[in-house]
Amino acid sequence: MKLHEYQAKQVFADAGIPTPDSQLASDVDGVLTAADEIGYPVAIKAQVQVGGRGKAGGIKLAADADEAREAADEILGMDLKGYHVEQVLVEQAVDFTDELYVGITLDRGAGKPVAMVSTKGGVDIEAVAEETPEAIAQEHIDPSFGMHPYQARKAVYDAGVDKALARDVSSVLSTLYDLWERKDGSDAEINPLMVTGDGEVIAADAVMNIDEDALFRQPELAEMEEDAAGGDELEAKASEYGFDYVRLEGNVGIIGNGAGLVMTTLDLVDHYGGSPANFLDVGGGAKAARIANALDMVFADENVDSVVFNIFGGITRGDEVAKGINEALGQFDEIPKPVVVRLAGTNWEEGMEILNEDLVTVEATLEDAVKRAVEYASEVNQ
Amino acid sequence: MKLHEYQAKQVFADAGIPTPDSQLASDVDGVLTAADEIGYPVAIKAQVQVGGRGKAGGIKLAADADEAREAADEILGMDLKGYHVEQVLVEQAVDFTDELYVGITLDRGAGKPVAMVSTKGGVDIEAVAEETPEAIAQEHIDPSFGMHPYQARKAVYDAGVDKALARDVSSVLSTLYDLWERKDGSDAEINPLMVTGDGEVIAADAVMNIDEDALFRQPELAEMEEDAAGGDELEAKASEYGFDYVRLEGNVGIIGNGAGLVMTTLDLVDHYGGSPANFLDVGGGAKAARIANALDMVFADENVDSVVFNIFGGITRGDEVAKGINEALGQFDEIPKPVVVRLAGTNWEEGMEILNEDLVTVEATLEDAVKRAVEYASEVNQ
Amino acid sequence: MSVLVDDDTRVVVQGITGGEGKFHTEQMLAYGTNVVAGAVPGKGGQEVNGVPVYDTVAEAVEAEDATASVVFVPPAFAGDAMFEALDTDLDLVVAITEGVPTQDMARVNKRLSETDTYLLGPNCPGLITPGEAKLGILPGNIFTSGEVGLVSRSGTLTYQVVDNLTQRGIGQTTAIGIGGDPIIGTTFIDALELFENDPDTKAIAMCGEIGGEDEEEAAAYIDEHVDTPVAGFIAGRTAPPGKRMGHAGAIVSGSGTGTAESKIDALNDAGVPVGDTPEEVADHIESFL
Amino acid sequence: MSVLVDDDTRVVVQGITGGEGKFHTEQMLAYGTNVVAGAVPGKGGQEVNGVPVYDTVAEAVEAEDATASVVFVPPAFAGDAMFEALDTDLDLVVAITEGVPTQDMARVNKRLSETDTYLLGPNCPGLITPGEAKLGILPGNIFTSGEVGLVSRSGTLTYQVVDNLTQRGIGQTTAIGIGGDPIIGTTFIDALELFENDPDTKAIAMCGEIGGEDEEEAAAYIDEHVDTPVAGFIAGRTAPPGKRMGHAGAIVSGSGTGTAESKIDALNDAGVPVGDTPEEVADHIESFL
Repeated sequence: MKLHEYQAKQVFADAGIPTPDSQLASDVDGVLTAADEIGYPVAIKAQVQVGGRGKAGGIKLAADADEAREAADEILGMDLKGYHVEQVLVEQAVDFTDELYVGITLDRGAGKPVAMVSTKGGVDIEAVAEETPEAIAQEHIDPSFGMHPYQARKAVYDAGVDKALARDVSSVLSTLYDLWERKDGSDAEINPLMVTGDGEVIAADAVMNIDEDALFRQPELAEMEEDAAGGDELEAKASEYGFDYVRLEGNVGIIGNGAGLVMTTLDLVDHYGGSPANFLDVGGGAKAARIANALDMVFADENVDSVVFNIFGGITRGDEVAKGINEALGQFDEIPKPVVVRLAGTNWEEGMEILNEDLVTVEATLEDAVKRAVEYASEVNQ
Repeated sequence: MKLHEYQAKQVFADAGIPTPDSQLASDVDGVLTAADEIGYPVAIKAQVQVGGRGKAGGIKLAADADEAREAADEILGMDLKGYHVEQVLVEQAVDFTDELYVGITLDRGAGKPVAMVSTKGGVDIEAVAEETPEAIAQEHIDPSFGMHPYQARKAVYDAGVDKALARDVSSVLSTLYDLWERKDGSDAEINPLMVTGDGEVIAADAVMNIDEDALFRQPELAEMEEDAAGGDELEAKASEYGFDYVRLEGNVGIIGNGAGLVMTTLDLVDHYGGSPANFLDVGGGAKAARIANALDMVFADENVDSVVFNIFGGITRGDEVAKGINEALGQFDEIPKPVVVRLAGTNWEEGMEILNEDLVTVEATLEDAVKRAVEYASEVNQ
Repeated sequence: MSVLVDDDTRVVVQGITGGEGKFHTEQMLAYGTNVVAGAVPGKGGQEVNGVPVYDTVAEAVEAEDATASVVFVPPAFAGDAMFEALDTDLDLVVAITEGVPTQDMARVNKRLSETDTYLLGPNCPGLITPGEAKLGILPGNIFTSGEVGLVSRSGTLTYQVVDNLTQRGIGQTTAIGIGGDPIIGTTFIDALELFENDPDTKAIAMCGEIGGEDEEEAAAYIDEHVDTPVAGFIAGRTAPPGKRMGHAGAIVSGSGTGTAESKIDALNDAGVPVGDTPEEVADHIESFL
Repeated sequence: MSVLVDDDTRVVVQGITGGEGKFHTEQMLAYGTNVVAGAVPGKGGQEVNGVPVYDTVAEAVEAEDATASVVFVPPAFAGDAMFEALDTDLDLVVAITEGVPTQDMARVNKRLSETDTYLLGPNCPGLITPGEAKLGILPGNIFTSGEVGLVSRSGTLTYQVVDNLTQRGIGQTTAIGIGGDPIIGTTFIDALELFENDPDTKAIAMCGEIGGEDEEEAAAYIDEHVDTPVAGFIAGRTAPPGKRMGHAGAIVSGSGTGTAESKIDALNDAGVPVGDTPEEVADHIESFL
């Protein structure tokens, strides 16, 4: 779960990391009032969960009320890479001499967190990582001890941060690690950490991703979740149902159990010349009602022209799957989109007996099921 | 540094460990008011830093105001193993069916903390440890991880605590470890942890020793220190001067640098037939003023008949020691007690030149210095 | 022969009194697994399907000489359960639980590095030595004893590949689901090493997926240390970068590594053919035998 | 020969710009110790007594090939300094600082167990190989090169015993102060093992004190593993139980172990004579040579 910039900044500020004065606003009047209180110049920043907001026109500077009104008019309500902008952060514009990067993330390969510092902040840090990895100082953290103070200092000195700033930057880094740990972060980043003419540091942006599996013990962050979710209607619905769901560009709807198998089904759709419309994992042990919900969801996607339903039962039982399919399709006079079903594993024979074959096409193997669904979808598009 | 019972109980209660209602009182009226508010019966408990208060008459039960007055009269102002009782804790008397023991301490041999649970609480737990060690379940804690929840449960089950109580007792143990860690405890104990007829647990006593080396980061506890210190006037003075000082029963005063060497000097006094009056370590690198303070302190002890001053200079310099001795003894018309000096190590020759040999007896070796001091002391006592 | 488990394996089930724990204990017993104890705090002295329950894993291990544990404990408590298991001297811990917080696993992983125990998972289906023992939730009936070692990050994908093998009459020595989370205990490399040292394993099927660099590292390991022929499969070729697809591990970071392409290239470079479909994996395996 | 340090030892001083760090660096240099670097955050680029200072220990180790560090850092920061030293690949870390919180040391001790580094102290005088190198605060002039290995929990007591030896013309291979705190790195046993394996050490003097059970454990170790003759001394015979005497370690718990008596008995049982006075220790050592 990714926090909005304004949420992450609040979390950082509460922990003592310097952040610019800012206020959230959802209409032009709100923007003007906020800007008046903060004092011009201000930055007006779209609060949506996409990268590259600035380039896409989601961040504008305003030197006075006229400019602020114009910027607010443009940004509020705009469509930013598919996301509707409903809120902006109005923020004191900071004069800076340098832009640093500080971040904490998990190094999967090492199985432990890593703290990162660079003097090349303010730009695309992934590009820096790829082109000049030596420009990012890394320090791995033993999660049983947490980050030692010397490690924060070491990362800062190794990155070549100006010595006059070393104490402040390592203090920000220590706080960031502390937050990452206490708040179950998956990533916590400040890019840029601006250096002002007075030699102060200030977090001009704030990124905080939270481990969704840990939200149960982060009630304050879980409350932010609703706000943080956003964008796609179907993805929101999936989250409500508790499905792992990702919307894609194609027209073959895909439902299955288990992430690896569903991904494989996507890959086979592609392999046989089709294009997947979504990833939908019903998870382990799904009962009939859940299966029906999954079908409803995929039908609700206008792009979908055919559906492949691929279940290999382990703890999921074929008879429950068949019941769910019958239930979902039984409600229609005419089946809206052709459904291809492949059932294997636990209770697949019982499932085949129950399944109403007037409503679906049955195939015995994964390969054949995918081929058939691709065929149906291409027929629709001819 | 050992907290008083009332201080430790406050710390425990603040962390959520159930403790009986109680109030501190320093006069009879205070005791009666407190007992009225708490409700009879109450326990009236002397707040002094000695073990075995109960047996020594420092704890009394009172069923009504008359008994409370009588108990308060007796306990307040009494001399308890050399300590003057100035305060009592008036506490709700708890009806109990069982007495447990829970504690956290450092296992030096293992170099890590150990959590302990026993169903044989309420008595001298050291005796239990010696006679039936298997009656105390022990669980060592890796300090990098802290105590895992399963370890608290395991200690409780291993000790054979009634299953109906297991959850509450392991919760108390977890909290106790958390306190031990957060507050830099050296020991944290509840003995007894009483079990009431309703199956509740409640901390009827509370012991918390704090690592003095960590007081710098425990400002709240450091504030309690003044209250917690107590008893011997000379020991209080030594603490003020920053000496490691222990008062003993004999008549040969001992001053030296370094704990091991001072202990050795004590041992030699004993070996050559004398009896040490104290342990006083001036520490490393003591300057003249500090040396003079040490001599003043030992002279202030009425039991002292002679003094042996044994310095082996490493970072401590012989010339500074000699200056300090001259300074301390120069103020007297007549030296109150004979002082034997042995100087070795860094700058001992410079020291010998400075030292006023009219004021002291000089010996070249540790053995000779101790023998001479013992001789002087025995002469006084003839 | 087999790796990690066989009919001598003595299993303690952590969380045996819960719904899933109970159900799968039944299934494991039905498969013939030697389930000798359960461990649930406060439930010591009870029985589940005739299996005695203890309050702590240590008690269960001591009383019943257990050598392996299977963890069916809710995510909030699963990390603690793994620590408890790792602090006894079990040979193997299998963590089925899905949704364990990553930071809990980072700490467990540190502890694991201090022991000689194998930890499978979390978020894995377990492992099976067909005809001998099943630890976890895999459907026993699709497996058959034979000469192929199988290791996979995904549960149902494992079943798919095994099914493709079994349909051709190709059996398995042991099939291991290592789990798809960002931090797991036993890795591809550990499993490859075990299979390489098992004289009965004549071929290895390895099913990876996008995210992380475990497959790339496994490829390098195979190149240097594995003589047994290996066939691979990588799920997620069509996944768009930056999207999370079910498995927490299956995030493509967008940079050079972790993509299906980089994994397939690495495996090919190590001489490992990678099937475009599960059926093709079975083709490769068949050609090895 | 010698143990732990010699004239090849390359020393980095942590806290070299502080009062004590500066003074003792001067003393160590004067003794001939190869002090090659200092490490103080924010002071990188400066020099102290001609020794270059770096911001981090890692930098100092890399730039100057340091093999050992000496820690002169205030107690509040000493734990962190030890972690920093232990995370490089130094052979030896000597922590002089007195008053390090015990829980900091418990954590350092855990980290230490994961490395191959020797950590002396904290709250120790350091160690010296006479004529070659001195790391710490010992007064170099009382030591002389020879055949006795000395290990002690106490600083000034070490000097006393060494003085008794030197006065008789008996020199030392290496003298090691392990420190008197409740948790220390290198123990008697570690030091005994080093001396036992040093062909030039013909006799060992071991100075213990009351509190803890290190001397009892050392006695058991001597009995099984040490052929070099050992003479012992135990300070604190007359200390009353329960009183803390300077060294945090010197608390007698009142139960069976940790007393002077139990330590002396254990040593005697292992064939180690224990002197009643430092002079007697010298007598025993003389008789061994």
